[in-house]
Amino acid sequence: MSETAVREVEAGRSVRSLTYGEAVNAALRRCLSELPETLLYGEDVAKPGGVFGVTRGLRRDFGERVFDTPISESAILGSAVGAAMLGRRPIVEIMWVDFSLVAFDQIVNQLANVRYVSRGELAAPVVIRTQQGSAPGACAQHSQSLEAFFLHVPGLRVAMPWTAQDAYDVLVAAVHSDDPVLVIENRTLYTGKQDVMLDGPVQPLGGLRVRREGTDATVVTWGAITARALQAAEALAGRGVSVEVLELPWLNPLPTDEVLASVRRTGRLAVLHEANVTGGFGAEVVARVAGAGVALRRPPLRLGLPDSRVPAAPSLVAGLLPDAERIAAQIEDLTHEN
Amino acid sequence: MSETAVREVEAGRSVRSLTYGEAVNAALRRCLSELPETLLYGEDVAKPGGVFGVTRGLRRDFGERVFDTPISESAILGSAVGAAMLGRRPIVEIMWVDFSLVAFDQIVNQLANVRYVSRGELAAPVVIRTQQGSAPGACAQHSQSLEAFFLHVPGLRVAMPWTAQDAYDVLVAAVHSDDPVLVIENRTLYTGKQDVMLDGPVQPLGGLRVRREGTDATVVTWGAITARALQAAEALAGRGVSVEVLELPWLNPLPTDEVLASVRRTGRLAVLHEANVTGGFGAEVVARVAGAGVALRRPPLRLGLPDSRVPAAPSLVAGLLPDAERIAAQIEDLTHEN
Amino acid sequence: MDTGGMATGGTATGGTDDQVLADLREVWRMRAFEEKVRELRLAGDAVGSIHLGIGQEAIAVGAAGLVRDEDAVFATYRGHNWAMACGVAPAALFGELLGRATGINGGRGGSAHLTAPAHRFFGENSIVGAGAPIAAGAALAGRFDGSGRVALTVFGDGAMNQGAVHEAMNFAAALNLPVVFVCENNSWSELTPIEEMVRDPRLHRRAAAYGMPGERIDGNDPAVVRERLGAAFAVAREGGGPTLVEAMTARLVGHYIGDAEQYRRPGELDEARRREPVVVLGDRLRAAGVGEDVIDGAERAAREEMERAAAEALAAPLADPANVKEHLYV
Amino acid sequence: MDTGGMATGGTATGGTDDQVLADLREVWRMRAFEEKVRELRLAGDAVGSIHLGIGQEAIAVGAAGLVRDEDAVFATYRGHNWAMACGVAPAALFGELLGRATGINGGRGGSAHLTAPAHRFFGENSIVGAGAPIAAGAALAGRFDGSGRVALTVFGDGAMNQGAVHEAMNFAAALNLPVVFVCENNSWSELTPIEEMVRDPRLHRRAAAYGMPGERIDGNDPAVVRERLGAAFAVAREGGGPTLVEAMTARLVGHYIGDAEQYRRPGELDEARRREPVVVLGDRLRAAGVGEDVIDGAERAAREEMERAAAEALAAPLADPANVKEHLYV
Ligand SMILES: Cc1ncc(C[n+]2csc(CCOP(=O)(O)OP(=O)(O)O)c2C)c(N)n1
Ligand SMILES: Cc1ncc(C[n+]2csc(CCOP(=O)(O)OP(=O)(O)O)c2C)c(N)n1
Ligand SMILES: [Mg+2]
Ligand SMILES: [Mg+2]
Repeated sequence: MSETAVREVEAGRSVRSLTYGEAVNAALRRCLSELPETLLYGEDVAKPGGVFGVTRGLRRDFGERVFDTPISESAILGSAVGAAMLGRRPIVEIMWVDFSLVAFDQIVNQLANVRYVSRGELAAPVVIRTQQGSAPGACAQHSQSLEAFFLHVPGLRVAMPWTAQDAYDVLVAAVHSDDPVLVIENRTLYTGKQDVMLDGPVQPLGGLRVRREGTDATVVTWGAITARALQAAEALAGRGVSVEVLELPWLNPLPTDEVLASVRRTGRLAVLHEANVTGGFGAEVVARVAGAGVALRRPPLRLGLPDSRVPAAPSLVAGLLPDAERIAAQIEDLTHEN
Repeated sequence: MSETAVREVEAGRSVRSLTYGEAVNAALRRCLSELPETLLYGEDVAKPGGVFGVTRGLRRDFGERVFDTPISESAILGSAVGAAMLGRRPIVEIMWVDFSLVAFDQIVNQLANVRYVSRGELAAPVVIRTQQGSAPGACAQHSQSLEAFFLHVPGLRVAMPWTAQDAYDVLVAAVHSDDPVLVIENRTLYTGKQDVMLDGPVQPLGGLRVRREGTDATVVTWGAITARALQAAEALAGRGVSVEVLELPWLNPLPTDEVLASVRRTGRLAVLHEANVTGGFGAEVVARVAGAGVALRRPPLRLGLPDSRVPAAPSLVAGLLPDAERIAAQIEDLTHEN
Repeated sequence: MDTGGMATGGTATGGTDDQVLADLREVWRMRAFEEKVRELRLAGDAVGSIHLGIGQEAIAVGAAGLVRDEDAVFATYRGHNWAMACGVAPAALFGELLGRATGINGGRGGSAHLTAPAHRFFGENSIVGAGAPIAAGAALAGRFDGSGRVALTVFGDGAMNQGAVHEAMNFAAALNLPVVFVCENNSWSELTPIEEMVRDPRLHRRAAAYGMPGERIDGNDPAVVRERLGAAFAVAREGGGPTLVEAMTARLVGHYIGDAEQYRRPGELDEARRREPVVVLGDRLRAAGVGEDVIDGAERAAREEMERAAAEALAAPLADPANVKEHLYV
Repeated sequence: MDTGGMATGGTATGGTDDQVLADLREVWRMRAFEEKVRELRLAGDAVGSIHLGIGQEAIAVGAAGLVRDEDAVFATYRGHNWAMACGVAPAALFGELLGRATGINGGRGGSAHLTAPAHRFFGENSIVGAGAPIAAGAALAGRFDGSGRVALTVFGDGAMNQGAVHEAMNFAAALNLPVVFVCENNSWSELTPIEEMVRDPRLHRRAAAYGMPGERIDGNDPAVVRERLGAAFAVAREGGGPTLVEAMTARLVGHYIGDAEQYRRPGELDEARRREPVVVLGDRLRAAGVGEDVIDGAERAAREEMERAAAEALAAPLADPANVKEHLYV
């Protein structure tokens, strides 16, 4: 934890300059402190403090409630389901989202069914922290963006915070929730200081962030690629195109009404995600807008990975994932009347 | 295999009265005969002939190429990947699609990457046969429709044949293809005789079936629930509403152009699937239609499981999955101008 | 029962006559319950795949008295016996299988996904092997809640080849969790014999891979089960961690109701019927001089109880779809 | 190397001096390759997570001569040594790590997902344990193509706790497939020690669970590896099915390039360096009277070769995105 100055904001709250990774750490620290039923475990999370250092110091400060596990994702996730049924509040880490697939059963067939099948007699307040996305040099098995899988699992909440503040707030909310929540972080976001307000009230699940207001088009996005949406919007502002950027830290619950309201105003919609386009969650956003009968001035646009595996070489990934310039060009195109 | 009369149709082809299950059996028999590199294995498929009897007689007739395995889906799927890399053409069974989740890694991270990462130096011509869907009394872990997961996996072909004829043709095409293919059957379809033409030429992957022509609305659907779409269309015909029903035996490749052409004609779209609506593949169909700028007279409709786990009691499932009457009512509503 | 040449752990002391009779009564309650279920399924009152544990009751009966209030039991789709061993009322189980509003899960679970936390029954699981890591988690919770909980998880011989079971056993052993792994070895996995699916069918020996004790016992005798599972519970309660117990038994019926059982070896069932719990316990009572009327009374009482419970369930309303969307989220 | 009190199978006969020298040269080629990779990574020419097998080379070197044309090798993300053992050209490997068009996979695989089927190297795998069942499939294919193929799959100590490895071992044993399972036990799984993640750290003993032979060997001596893996290959070729070989070794560097290695025990690395392959082989040559110039020559030649290969790769063009969408489907 960085030892930067702490400013008092209001009673009991403070703003600190933290990286995203440190904000996650602060949220975990808070939850471990205020919720004695929390457990924190996963591969390398305890004594080593996590492969990205995100859980550093928590074993030292919280002892046996924080522990390392074998490389056994089915056991990690399955035991979290069982511990949660019996009153614990496990926070488990799956190091990369890609690895969740060796134990996907425990999420889809087990975790998500607990409350429903027992009619609420049991709950499974498990938080699964993972991280995903493409980063230079990473291989095809360490580069996927898989949120769409989890968003097709009723019973499971899903968040994908982009800022350090949301990383903190979302995780605190997730741990306090009695629903199972998957929080998808992104290792490319872990560094870089941002101001983060700590110790605020626990927020409800859901909500969206208007990262930029605009009138000509709405871009709906989430995760690390939000930065490119904002760069594109900035570039387009210089070309006289006003783009509204909605960033969704929570994807389930999905803030449908807010998205619809924006698209109704701008009349144009683009959805941008790092995941593959076909079957991606962008389709859901488009389908909700279309299904609501929002009148669009141009057909909606979906931007993302163009249905490909992810190659390791950065020059190859650059040929697949749209950069800010390509995003800008496509949105500009969208704003031309046909 | 039923011993019904065999009519000669053209040279080398014959029409037989077969159940869907028997049609699958006939396709497997044909592939095992004409492609010596095929293997057929899975839990209970060989000596017992499959829990649904679909693979009956194949062990007897093809010997060691047809074998039973331990209850080890990761080993079944992983070994299929390896055998395929080394020149075999494995056809493996995952008894219920729900069980694929214990070994989802082998499909997403392994099978789908083989050709791409090796730039075609390796291929993985694996066919995974499975079956899915809700049936009376089945529990939440045996009732899911999960095609959307697989349709978000670039590199993997996906089919969901509805008729016995397509069950035969799709499977023959899948086994002959050098792409990995997931064929999703449905145990509620296995019985009931239909005429099936055998031994025709191997068909290309893809295509769609116009199960009913119509002018007022297009219903895009796949799998067992197609029957309800047709019942609804029939009911609506009596009320003066003309519904076109497009059934998609192949979902990847997706016959986008044909869907667009129909929707352009009718100006109204409903997508119907047994899977959950949010994140379901219906969203992709809607997003493709919207993205293509097809002018719709009414907002598109998505019908399916309303984002729920699946309860066991038939009376409860009936409260979730739309029946023909509810489907008809919703489509009728769609055809009313607002 | 084929113990594969291994010494079978545990000796059938048999307990007192009272205990033997009580065991027989419990076996009969489970048996009568499931025979009634079969009748209801064949009549079409119950629908779907239903897996009976007829012939395997002695394991659940032997375990029942060992499970304390703080403990947790995890079973499979073949779990009616275990739900009853935990004390779930037969009428609530019938109701569940019949899709009634009065079912223990209001019809949401069905035969294969029953759950009754108030009875320490944390449920069946229809994914082979998936319950084992969940049970490890229940034991883990006990480390922090001061309960001293032991988690018992039961699964079949075929489940031993599933990755999740391996991970759960290593996890429990490495973390020294109080888990009792019970493998009900009925020699079949659906329609396939276990001995063709493993090289060494002495499955309890796999415990050594995880550094935990493992033994094979006679799973047709509640007294043996009680003693040997009791030892495993004691180890777990004393901080000794997990144990694997392989209980040899036989499924006297099909894998599911309707299974044609064409895979059976000649004479297999006849032999199994000579060693099944009702016979084992009946013979023991007879040898101790207990009269036939008392022995028959166990069956009669059980059948009467189950007829009443089934009638009660049949009279209840079907599960009401009005609330079917509730309880997905908080 | 801690053999955990177990007798270590295999005796280091050491082979002829020629063989020892050849082994040292191969170890040095791998070592020099990876040290150059580290340099390129730290300079930013290569990017991303790169896992080195420095200190573990003897296992791949010992295995190399056993792998026939028809065989197939499956490795992990820590697989550079194995790719080289299979004969992949260093320039093509450097190219791959540097994202060059000339990389063995044109930049698609990267350090952690290399594949070179023409060299019998069916690739690395970055999902822990996932290569084991795939290797079983390669062996299965050999049963039908008349090749007599043996599949070798290598993974780490930590991977022994992954479900897929369990399933693969049982599958191979039950089907009697010619698979050689090689566990490179470097005592660490990323930043966590294996002895805290299992109750019994003698991992080779898990072979018994599957009814297959298993042994622990000195993985720092190519001669031992050649002999003991050779025996496993012989069993496999003769129809005896799979074997598990646990090769004890040490990773002398971080889990990935950049790992701060704060988890190391005091003195751990010093001790490991005294037993590492370069030392083992160098001492053996010295004892046999081979001169320092010859011994040093192995290193010199290797470094020169790798400098040239790296330069060649660096001079090649970056992978061209023009074709990046190809080869997804037929
Ligand atoms: C992961 C998974 N694979 C396959 C199945 C299908 N299946 C249900 S029961 C069963 C056999 C299990 O055999 P065993 O573990 O011996 O238990 P038993 O049924 O004999 O009690 C199989 C293969 C499943 N439910 N889950
Ligand atoms: C299924 C899965 N879980 C976790 C990881 C992350 N991970 C990569 S390497 C590693 C440690 C593996 O340890 P070991 O098997 O001993 O091999 P070593 O790295 O020591 O060669 C882990 C946990 C992964 N790649 N895949
Ligand atoms: Mg069994
Ligand atoms: Mg290791």
